[in-house]
Amino acid sequence: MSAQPFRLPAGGRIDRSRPLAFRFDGKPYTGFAGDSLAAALLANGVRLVGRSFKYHRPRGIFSAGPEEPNALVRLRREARAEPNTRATMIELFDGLEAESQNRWPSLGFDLGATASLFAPLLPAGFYYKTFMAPRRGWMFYERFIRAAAGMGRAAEAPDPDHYEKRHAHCDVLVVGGGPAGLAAALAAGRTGARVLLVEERAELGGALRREAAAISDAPAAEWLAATLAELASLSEVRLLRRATAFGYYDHNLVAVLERVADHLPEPPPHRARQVLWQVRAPQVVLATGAIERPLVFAGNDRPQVMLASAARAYLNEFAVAPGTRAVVFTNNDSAYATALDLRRVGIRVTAVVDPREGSGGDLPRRAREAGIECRFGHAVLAARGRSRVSAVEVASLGTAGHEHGDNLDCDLLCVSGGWSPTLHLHCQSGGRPEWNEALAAFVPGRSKQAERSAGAAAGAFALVDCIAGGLRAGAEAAQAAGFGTGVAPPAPDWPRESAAPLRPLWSVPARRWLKSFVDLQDDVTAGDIGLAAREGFVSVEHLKRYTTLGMGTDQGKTSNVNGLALLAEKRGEAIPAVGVTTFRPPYTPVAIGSFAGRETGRHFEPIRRTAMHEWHESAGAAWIEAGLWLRPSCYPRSGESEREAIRREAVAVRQGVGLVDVSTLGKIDIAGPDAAAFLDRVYANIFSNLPVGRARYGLMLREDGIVFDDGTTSRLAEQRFLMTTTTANAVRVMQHLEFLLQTVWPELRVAATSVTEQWAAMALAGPKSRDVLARAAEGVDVSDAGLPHMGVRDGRIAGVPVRIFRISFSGERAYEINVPADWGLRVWTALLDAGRESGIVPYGMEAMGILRIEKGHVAGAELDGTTTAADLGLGRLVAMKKPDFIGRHMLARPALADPRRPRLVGFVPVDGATRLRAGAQIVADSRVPPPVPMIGRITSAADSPTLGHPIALGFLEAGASRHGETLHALFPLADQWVPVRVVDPVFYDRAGERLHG
Amino acid sequence: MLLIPCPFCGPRDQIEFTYGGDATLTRPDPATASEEAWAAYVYLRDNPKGPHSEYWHHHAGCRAWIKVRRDTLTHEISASAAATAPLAGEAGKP
Amino acid sequence: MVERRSALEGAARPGDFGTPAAGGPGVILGERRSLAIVQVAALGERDAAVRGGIAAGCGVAPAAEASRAARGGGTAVLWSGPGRWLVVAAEQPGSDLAARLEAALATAPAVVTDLGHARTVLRVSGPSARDLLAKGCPLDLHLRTFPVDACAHSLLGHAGTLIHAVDAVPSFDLYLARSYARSAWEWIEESAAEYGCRVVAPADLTGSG
Amino acid sequence: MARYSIFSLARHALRHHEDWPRAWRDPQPKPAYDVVIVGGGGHGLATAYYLAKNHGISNVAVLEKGWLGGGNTGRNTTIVRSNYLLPANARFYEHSLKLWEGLSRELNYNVMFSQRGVLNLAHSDAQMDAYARRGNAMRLNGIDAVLLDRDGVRDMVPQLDFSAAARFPIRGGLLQPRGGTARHDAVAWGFARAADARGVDIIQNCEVTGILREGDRVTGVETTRGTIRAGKIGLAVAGHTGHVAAMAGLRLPIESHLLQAAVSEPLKPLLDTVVTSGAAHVYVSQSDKGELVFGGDLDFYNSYAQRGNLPAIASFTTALIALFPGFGRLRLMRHWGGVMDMTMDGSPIIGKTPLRNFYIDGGWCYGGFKATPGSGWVFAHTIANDAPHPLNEAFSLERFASGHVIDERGAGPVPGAH
Repeated sequence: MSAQPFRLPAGGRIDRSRPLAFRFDGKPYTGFAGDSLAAALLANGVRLVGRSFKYHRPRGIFSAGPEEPNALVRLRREARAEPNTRATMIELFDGLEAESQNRWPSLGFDLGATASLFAPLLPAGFYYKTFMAPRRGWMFYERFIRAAAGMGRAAEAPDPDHYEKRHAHCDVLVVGGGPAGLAAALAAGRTGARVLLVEERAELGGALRREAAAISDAPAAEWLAATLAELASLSEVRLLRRATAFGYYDHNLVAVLERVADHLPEPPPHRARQVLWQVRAPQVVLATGAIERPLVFAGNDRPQVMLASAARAYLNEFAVAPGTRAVVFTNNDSAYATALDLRRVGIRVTAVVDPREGSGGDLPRRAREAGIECRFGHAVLAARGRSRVSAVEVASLGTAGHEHGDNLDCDLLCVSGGWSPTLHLHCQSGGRPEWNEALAAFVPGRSKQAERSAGAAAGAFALVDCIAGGLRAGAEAAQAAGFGTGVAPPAPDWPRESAAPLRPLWSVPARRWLKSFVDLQDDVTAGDIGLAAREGFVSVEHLKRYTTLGMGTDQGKTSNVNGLALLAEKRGEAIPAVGVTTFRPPYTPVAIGSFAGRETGRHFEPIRRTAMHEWHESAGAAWIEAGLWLRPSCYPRSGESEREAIRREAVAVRQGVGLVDVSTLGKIDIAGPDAAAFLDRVYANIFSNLPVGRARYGLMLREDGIVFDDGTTSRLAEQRFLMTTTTANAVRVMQHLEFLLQTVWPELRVAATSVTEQWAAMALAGPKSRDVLARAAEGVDVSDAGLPHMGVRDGRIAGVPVRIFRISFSGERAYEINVPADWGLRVWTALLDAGRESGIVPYGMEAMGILRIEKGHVAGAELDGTTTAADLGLGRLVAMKKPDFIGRHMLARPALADPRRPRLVGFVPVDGATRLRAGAQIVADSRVPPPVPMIGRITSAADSPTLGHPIALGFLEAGASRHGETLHALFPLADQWVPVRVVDPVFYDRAGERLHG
Repeated sequence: MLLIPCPFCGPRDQIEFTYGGDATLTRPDPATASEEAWAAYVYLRDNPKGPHSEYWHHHAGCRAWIKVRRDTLTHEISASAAATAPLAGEAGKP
Repeated sequence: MVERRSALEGAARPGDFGTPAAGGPGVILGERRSLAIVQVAALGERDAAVRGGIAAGCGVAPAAEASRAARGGGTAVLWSGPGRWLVVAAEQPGSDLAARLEAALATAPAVVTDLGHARTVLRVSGPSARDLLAKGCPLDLHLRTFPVDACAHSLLGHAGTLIHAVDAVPSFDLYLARSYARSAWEWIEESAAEYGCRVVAPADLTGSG
Repeated sequence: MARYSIFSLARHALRHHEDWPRAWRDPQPKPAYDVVIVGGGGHGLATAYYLAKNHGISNVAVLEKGWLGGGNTGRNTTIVRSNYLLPANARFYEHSLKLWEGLSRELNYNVMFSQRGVLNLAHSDAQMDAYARRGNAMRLNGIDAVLLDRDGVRDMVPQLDFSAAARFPIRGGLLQPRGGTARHDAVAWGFARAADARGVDIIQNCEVTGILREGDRVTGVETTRGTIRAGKIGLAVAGHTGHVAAMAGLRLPIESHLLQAAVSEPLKPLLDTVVTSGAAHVYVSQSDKGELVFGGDLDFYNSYAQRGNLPAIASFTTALIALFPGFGRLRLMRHWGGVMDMTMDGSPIIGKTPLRNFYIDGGWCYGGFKATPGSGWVFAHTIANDAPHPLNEAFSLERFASGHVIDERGAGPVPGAH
């Protein structure tokens, strides 16, 4: 165990009784429960943590929060590895392993750092100006640029953890568990409103946990304890920790990521690693706090340059000394608290450097009283040192950039450029921030959604103001949601420290060869911003895109305002005139897996199963997905290939009898006095003259005249029809019918109800099908007289009621049997039993496909959304004598009426043997160079076992008149070229005699 | 994420609905409409930047087609009604 | 009556699994079987006659408001959309609910459709039932907004479902499309494991229909 | 125009990059121009550039309401390809792709066109057939296309889920090796700089608020910077075509829809090719910076808001993980939305309008970025000659009424469905 040399002997909120072992870059260290990884690294004296994106400069720990731009590590190993993880937000756990990124071969000696040598050649946007030769040269240069860019290395195996999503509802959502958020939750919770408070960190309390003044101040500590106790007692208040509100979407939907198990080596059994909460809240209180801004000066990126508030957090929350000799550089009063805290634990504070001419605030006064040297009117010109700060150069602000200043030795430089309220969610909700001159910061503007900001997020930085503002916001939000009177409970009556105004200082002039960083993560310097402005990239979005300012994983949390201010300076305009860039969700990066939740693997989409699914499974079916359904494609027997099985099944249907599950076809009950009239308007052909007990093929068009769907629809009673649809369009057809009934023809008295789920359906097909049916069915005459082609009858099979439709897709005599679904398997097996002596064979989609191609029936490949009834050879069905039906009125348009349109034809190979492939293009002359005119295409192809040669369906320009012609089916992707003869699309039993055979 | 006020079920999450497009379109009278009128009905849209009357189908809910007035710039919803009823401030279909 | 084969045959096995809380399983899960489910759809706006017919046909009048169920004598009438109700009762030999409703509504402007085999009905109960459903259902199922006998069509993950609040335990009946039932069941099992889940046999389901 | 090169970079480095000139001027609008192009995105700037270069018309203003490239040029997923089925699309996009191949040198601006291939995954036999049809058509049109089987896909993209349990089994894919990605902002800036050098006035922060008409002619535009007269007006404001055309009294077969996309945190190289899956509704590539760039379907409702909602994000992230189970732990860093003109057949409109000197380039659906140089080329031709180029003849506004739609997917007149 190492000694944690920088751990303070006392204090902090860590649990010293629980030491935790961890490794960084392979080296073992120890920390304590309650540490962040960053805190534990600092306690162990680790200062160099990573390398920067572009120049590979050494970087350390800059912050103590989600804004961290520098200390990004690869956390965990192998499949659980997480690149680009902010060390400041990782809760230490026993056995934690992390490694540094963007360096090779090691963090201390990184060859990539040679980029610094070329830095003069690599200003913002350098890549736009070079790498243009030769013509494909970029592909060469790019390889090196890509290898050098990027940050962490992704895990190479699937994520072993799972994620979940949940919907949540409350009356008031409070984002942030600091003093303002807790106060808001309290005020809202007391009204009885349902309150959800989400806090990004493991513990509630916010600044009250990190500010020495607050911690030692008994009233504040008591207030926190009492508030937490009361919140716990309110049954409708829920406090969610380790939960980041990262996105504010329309209609007050806030997305929250709860890190359930990231503080553990791995998630407990059955628990998700992370849960994405989709919180719908009528009212939202944003108590998201504020982020301290850095100052821009030369070398401000070196390890041990740290935000002043972060240093305070390490001292007070984690009992870690971030250095031994410190300089504080600040333009406002708040960082004097850091100086005092450093001094209190015995760290030498060489000086506080402050560009202001003085400050009458309480904190600077106390610092002076404590004997800390305050250099007013001064600035840090440069931080020196290599892999960490060793000294800073300080000069009077008036001489900066011209003369050398004093060198002050130090190993820690705390900086504060003021505070920026955390406005991300406010902006995402549609709010436009406003510039506040006194704070030199953007504050929330007018709300566009039902949200209000409180505390530091609203620009109120004093503790009592935060609490009072939170109470007020909570009470008002509750009232707006219908609870309470809107009157805030009284706020504590504590004295407020006086603070002097800050002095905006956007950058300290630096010598030209030194780099002053604005965006630490993306290595954007003050010089880059100047260059962008000179070249005319003066809109904030241009600046962002040209320099990549704010485009890193921290989304510019510490750089945006400084960057804008520098741009404003270059433009000679006020900051509000320059505007702000758009804050895009998420607030902090979110694991992609959490957006998917449980919808991975088998739950990516549900699988729909028919009532006979398990039978198919046990019969060894190979599956094919159709919509969400799984359907058997074929049933290979042992030792049989799928191709052989398909062929055997098709032959069995042609020669004997087969049984196929067709439950997935859409079935719609259409009933009411106007049902027939409705069908006449929905279908291109006529249904009103269909007798009861009969079925008819129906063709449905879109309003633009193109074929939409087809299926067989039966008249079960005078006012009742059963419509069937294709599997693929079942949902769309139902929606279409409902649209027509509810919006276009609401006067029609018709109810349409999907009954797809109610009925299992199977087709019994083949010359022996009637024999089988006769053996199985009771109470129905299955003779041709009793049940003619396209007849519909009720009967019973295996003791349960069935409906029998004599319809055929295969061209053979066939019966479709519908049965209430819970009895589907019963009837299926009864038919198989009854068919045993006839050699019945179950068959799948592939055999069905062969059979329908042989018969020239069109299916999905032909109904592709571009074909008309005439294209499909079904023009005779279109009943133009009807005054109206969907699709009627646009059929005569020139493009649809063009006789040269591709029409359905059959193709056979001229040699009678070469297989044809769907996707082949038909050309008249295969010898012309591209572009080769394509006059047709093959849509469906089969190796017909019945005919003994390959066949195909397809479309051909003016095809109906070209039967007998020889053309070419080209499949250049496979270098195939097959001479084909154009034939009638019905290859088998053109007279339709088999239907009755 | 939109919260769509179904006139039958109350406010419901967008994921329960399917979008149905411009609700101001009226299918032309089949007896009298010109080809141009049909082409306009099928193809042309006002596509306003601002309040937009549109159909939504509460497919996972009550299966009603409803009308919603939603601002296409802000996504704010100012009214909803059954498909055959007028939206607040709009004349009903004849 | 010939026995029906549930879509969950073989999937729903009684027993405990997952990580129960100290007080026992957070979720109790079972399938309600042998239900007659009949949809009544009113044609047009005048549905008073239809409501009367439903009451005459099954003994329970539909609730006056939308999104509410009415129950009595083992029969429930669930609102399922404007002018549409689902009538649910245990199947009884020799008594066909659909036929009774057909008869009672013979002169009313209504369409009766049998959906008895179209739905798989699950009962989800227990202290964590709401948390479980919240993982897949966008409805606010809090007692304030979804009291006993509230009912609504919504989603559970990808599956459409009609949810009926049966009691304040809380218990919910979920009416799922039969073809989705198996996937939904697997989803529920996985999602319930963290609360501890007890699967009970259909006969062991308690509570009113 | 100061030429950009490694030598100029080195020269300027010695002077600390302190005297680089502006990339383009910032002129005041003149009272009148021969041609006014509305819209300072890639298409408008390319049109202006080719008007000047190919047709000698340089008294041209490009009016941009915000900042250059601030429309969809600034928020797309940078994919360039010409893998189309229908002849009109195939020929047009192939012309555009050929222009891309020489664009950096043409503009003296590195647009980082990276031909790392575009792979469409097939998950079923039916999809293999559909891709075969498309690939065969491409080859017969003279466009590169390769049909990969499962092993071929595995060699290219081993990170895909090839397990037996994969929800989307990989059957194969259609690869266009010459497809790839380009740096989106650079395209706008490169065209702006090159057009400016040829005398085109690029006027930012100049929103068109009205279009002046006399009979069946347009005469100019009202803008936030005053009235500007124009001999001809070309509209290139994809996303807002319907909105701006309405100022001239036109109704179009266009709806504005929202398309979202996202990037992951920057990562070391892990994906070499652009991978798309029509069935899974997702596409993904990796940028030079290391971010995975991915997106999917529309939000499916009319919108001009450049912000979308979670269901669309959830849908494409879920699909991404179904294809790449290893990506679940990576973090999404940023997501955003753009406004797309969705036409009634999924193909663009480039051509003349019922107003005699008013031209439209819009309706780009998902595909506007890759068309940038090609559309500039043919749109400039259309404006200069008052007649379409052979490559955009089929993309006329009249095709809807006549039925000559260019509907690659057969989705019909439902704009959100394409």
